[in-house]
Amino acid sequence: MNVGVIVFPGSNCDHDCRHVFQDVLGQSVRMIWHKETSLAGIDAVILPGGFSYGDYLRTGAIARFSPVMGAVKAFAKDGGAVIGICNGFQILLEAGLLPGAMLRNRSLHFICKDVHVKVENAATAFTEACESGQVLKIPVAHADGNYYTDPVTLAAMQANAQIVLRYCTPEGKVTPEANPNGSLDNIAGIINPEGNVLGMMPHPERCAEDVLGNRDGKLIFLSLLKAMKVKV
Amino acid sequence: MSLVITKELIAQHNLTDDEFKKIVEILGREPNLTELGMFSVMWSEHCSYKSSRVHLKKLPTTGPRVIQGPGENAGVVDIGDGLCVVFKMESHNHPSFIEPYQGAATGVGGILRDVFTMGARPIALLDSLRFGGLDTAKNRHIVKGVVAGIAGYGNCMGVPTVGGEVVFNDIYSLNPLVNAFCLGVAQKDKIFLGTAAGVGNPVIYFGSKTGRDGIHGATMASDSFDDQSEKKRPTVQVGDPFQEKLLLEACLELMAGDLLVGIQDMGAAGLTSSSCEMASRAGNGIDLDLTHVPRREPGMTPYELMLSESQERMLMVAKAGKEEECIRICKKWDLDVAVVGKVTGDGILRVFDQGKVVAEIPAKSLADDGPRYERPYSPPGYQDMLTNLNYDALPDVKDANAALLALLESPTIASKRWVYEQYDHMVRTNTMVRPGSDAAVVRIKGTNKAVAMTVDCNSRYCLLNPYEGARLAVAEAARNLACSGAEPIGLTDCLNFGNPERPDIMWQFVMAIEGMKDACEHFKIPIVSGNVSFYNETNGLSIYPTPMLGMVGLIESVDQTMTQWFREDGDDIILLGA
Amino acid sequence: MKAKIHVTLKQGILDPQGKAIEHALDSLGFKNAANVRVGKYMEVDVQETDKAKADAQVKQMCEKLLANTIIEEYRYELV
Amino acid sequence: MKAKIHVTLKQGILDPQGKAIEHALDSLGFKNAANVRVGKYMEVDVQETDKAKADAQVKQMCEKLLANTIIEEYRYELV
Ligand SMILES: Nc1ncnc2c1ncn2[C@@H]1O[C@H](COP(=O)(O)OP(=O)(O)O)[C@@H](O)[C@H]1O
Repeated sequence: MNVGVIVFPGSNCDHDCRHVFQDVLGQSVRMIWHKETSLAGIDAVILPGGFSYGDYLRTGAIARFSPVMGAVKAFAKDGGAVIGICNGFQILLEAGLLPGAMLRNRSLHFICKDVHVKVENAATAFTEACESGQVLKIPVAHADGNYYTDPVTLAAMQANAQIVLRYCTPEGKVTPEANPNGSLDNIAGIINPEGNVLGMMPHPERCAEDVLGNRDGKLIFLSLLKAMKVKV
Repeated sequence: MSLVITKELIAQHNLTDDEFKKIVEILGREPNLTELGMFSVMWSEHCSYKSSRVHLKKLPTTGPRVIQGPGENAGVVDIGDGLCVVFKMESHNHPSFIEPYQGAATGVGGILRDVFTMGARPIALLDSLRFGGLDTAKNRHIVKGVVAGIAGYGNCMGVPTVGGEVVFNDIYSLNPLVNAFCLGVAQKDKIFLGTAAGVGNPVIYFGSKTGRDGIHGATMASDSFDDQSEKKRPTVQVGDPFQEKLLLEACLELMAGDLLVGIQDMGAAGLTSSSCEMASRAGNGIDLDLTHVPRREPGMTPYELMLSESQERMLMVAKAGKEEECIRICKKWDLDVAVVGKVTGDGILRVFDQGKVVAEIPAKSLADDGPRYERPYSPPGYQDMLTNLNYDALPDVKDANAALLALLESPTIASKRWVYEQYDHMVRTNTMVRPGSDAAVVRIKGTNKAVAMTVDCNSRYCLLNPYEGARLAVAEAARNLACSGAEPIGLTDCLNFGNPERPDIMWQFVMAIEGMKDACEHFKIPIVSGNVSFYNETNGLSIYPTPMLGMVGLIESVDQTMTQWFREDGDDIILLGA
Repeated sequence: MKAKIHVTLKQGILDPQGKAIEHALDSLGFKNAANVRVGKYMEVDVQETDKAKADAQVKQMCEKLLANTIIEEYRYELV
Repeated sequence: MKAKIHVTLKQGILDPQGKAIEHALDSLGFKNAANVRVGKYMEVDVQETDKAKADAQVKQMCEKLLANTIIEEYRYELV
């Protein structure tokens, strides 16, 4: 599979995403500079974490206008798989590829720690290697992960099973205490109605190898490979 | 503009009469204001190490693994596989007291630049912090600001802050310590130095524009300064980590090509220090034309341009003919860039503005011929009392449980989770041992190795006995590494002390150096970089002597990595050591 | 012309920063401070002498970039 | 009374946000937008009917908490 990792000015998990796909999963990766306008030959697109444009103004607000985003939108419209992680998720929201917006964390602080998320929908291209209801331990690292959307949109997302990951306790209970940032309905990750665009705040690329002590995140990438019928 | 250099002006520049005489001798004439400013920053304690250099020389700085010892932007140690680690520690104490967030943030920015100018990609930060007690709003404000500032800068840069130290003691209330350590990895044969070799090579400025930030001696009078000076010249520098991230990527891209002769960041004393140090190391001179320096504000004088401490700026010397390629790469990363001069063979740093020579100084005199002092030292009057404390006179602990709980509750011992959860300590996906253990462990991708890092110093020990305190700090750091499965391979330091013109402070400093020296020789751990921060005192009250150490260890095989916690029920617990 | 732009969170959207400031003011003894809302204030020089044109431009800047209308509202004046 | 408070960076202090926004506006085609400066805008309800008292309080809030007077300046109005 050919994975395209978009590099915005200020992206800083771009190398981490490349490492996972290339060195851990043996796929071929192209780093795509934000000024490029073609995604020819790419099978899946990753918008990595980081601080595109310093997170100035609002997270993702400036990156969404990068030249490459036109190609990303067209790619998504054609059904191409797109994953936005952390800042990538924020960019997808600002670009309108996913509904909603991010507010500052409830604590106002940047938070970096392991959290638990529950796989609410295991029938997506990004979760099919998981069991339904499975609890994954994945780290978050962000200051603006407090997801918000209006009640109508939220109801529609719930009805369509678009809420893929929710913050939960290690036992899988979705409680306010398990919510690290104040996110609406404990939302940690969502997909678009068509099911080909995923945005998630936790960083699966940070826990996909034994040497880092945790492999839960690898399931997200294995799901994608499975959906794309790639053998690993 | 001709201006009489008055005694007052000299004093405002923190130069002594003798130092001024030496300047006149070097130049064969009186300096103009710009030149006076340049000498004053380069001959300041901060840049010239005038009080510490004679003692720092005693430290062991060589070893089979050492590729670059002190004197460059950072130290370099071989870790095999054709790779090396590049590391250094730096203080940003005073700025962090004035404006905690920006002071700490720009401290992190500075230490990162020190490491990536050498050609290394930074892969880990650690921070060592000293604050006054949490019972005052002022101290809490400083703690919050400093931690947020470190987080703000390091997180945005995508360099994980993997460990550190926080100690609370009221002695630091008016003088908190913010010491930041950074480590990067580079290919052994791809180390870049700050040298302006090759007469005729172009000198290129890149990064942010120059503003009136942090200009030394802001209160000074001169015909171009008016009543509004104070307002116009903020001494607080604001960091822009986004800009620095672009600078980092641009630097590494520049270095990957065969384009550069030398490169140096503009830290303290900005354009002055970077240009004269690079020239001096190569035995060359530089013609620098300020006309082309990118600036943020109109009307800046040569004095201001040469002394500005605006952040996120660099100076590189390119191979002749490669300037277009350098400019292209800088522009790709949206950086300001301009050819501002060329290397000359006459050893003179000659500064032009609008076609006129505004400063003309032998580069070596500025960079290396600053004063050296063997300051007198003697123990403080209270030292005997401290040495002869009678510990037996302390009352016995009656309720050990209560005592333990009280200890665990004290902020210095309590969990530092509130601090390190604000730091991204996992980005770059190398962090094997996160904050919370004896040392942080970070794997080196592409090898089976890892490096362990720790920062340590118990300043109370150092007050009681600076020699033993420093020795113990080295031993503690080495133990923390050993317990993580690593063999210590190098050390950096950040020596925080009071006013060196006071014999008792100088004594603490000299004793601490002796202690570090003996311990390093004993363990055969070389000191490859470091920093001295003097004048950490307010209203005559000095901080405890705080020689902070940052030690780096090598783990040959990642599966040898150890953590400090108990793992399983029923495991045996063994007490080792005397 | 200079545009003075205010971007604030929409009514009904929780403002964590405002809440934190309110709390801090309270603990500093400002007991009668309430309903703190925090927004952004931006100044932009628009090199345009025709007021109607400038107005249209600033509106566009706000819609496209300066505000996220899912959560924020904006207003501006031109001087 | 409601206090409307503007906190802005002092002249000469680097405004990285403003710079980034200016750059973004430029690449969005707003070529005539310049000198973007970003500050904060806050609204605080002050439960106090005496205007002079309210004024003194808001000034104190700004000095103590809302503005960082080392790098920022503030102004406010009471309505
Ligand atoms: N300022 C800090 N930044 C990052 N990590 C920190 C900081 N302070 C403490 N830590 C982490 O918390 C853990 C405990 O630190 P400390 O209380 O200094 O313990 P110790 O006495 O074992 O060194 C260490 O792993 C350390 O790395």
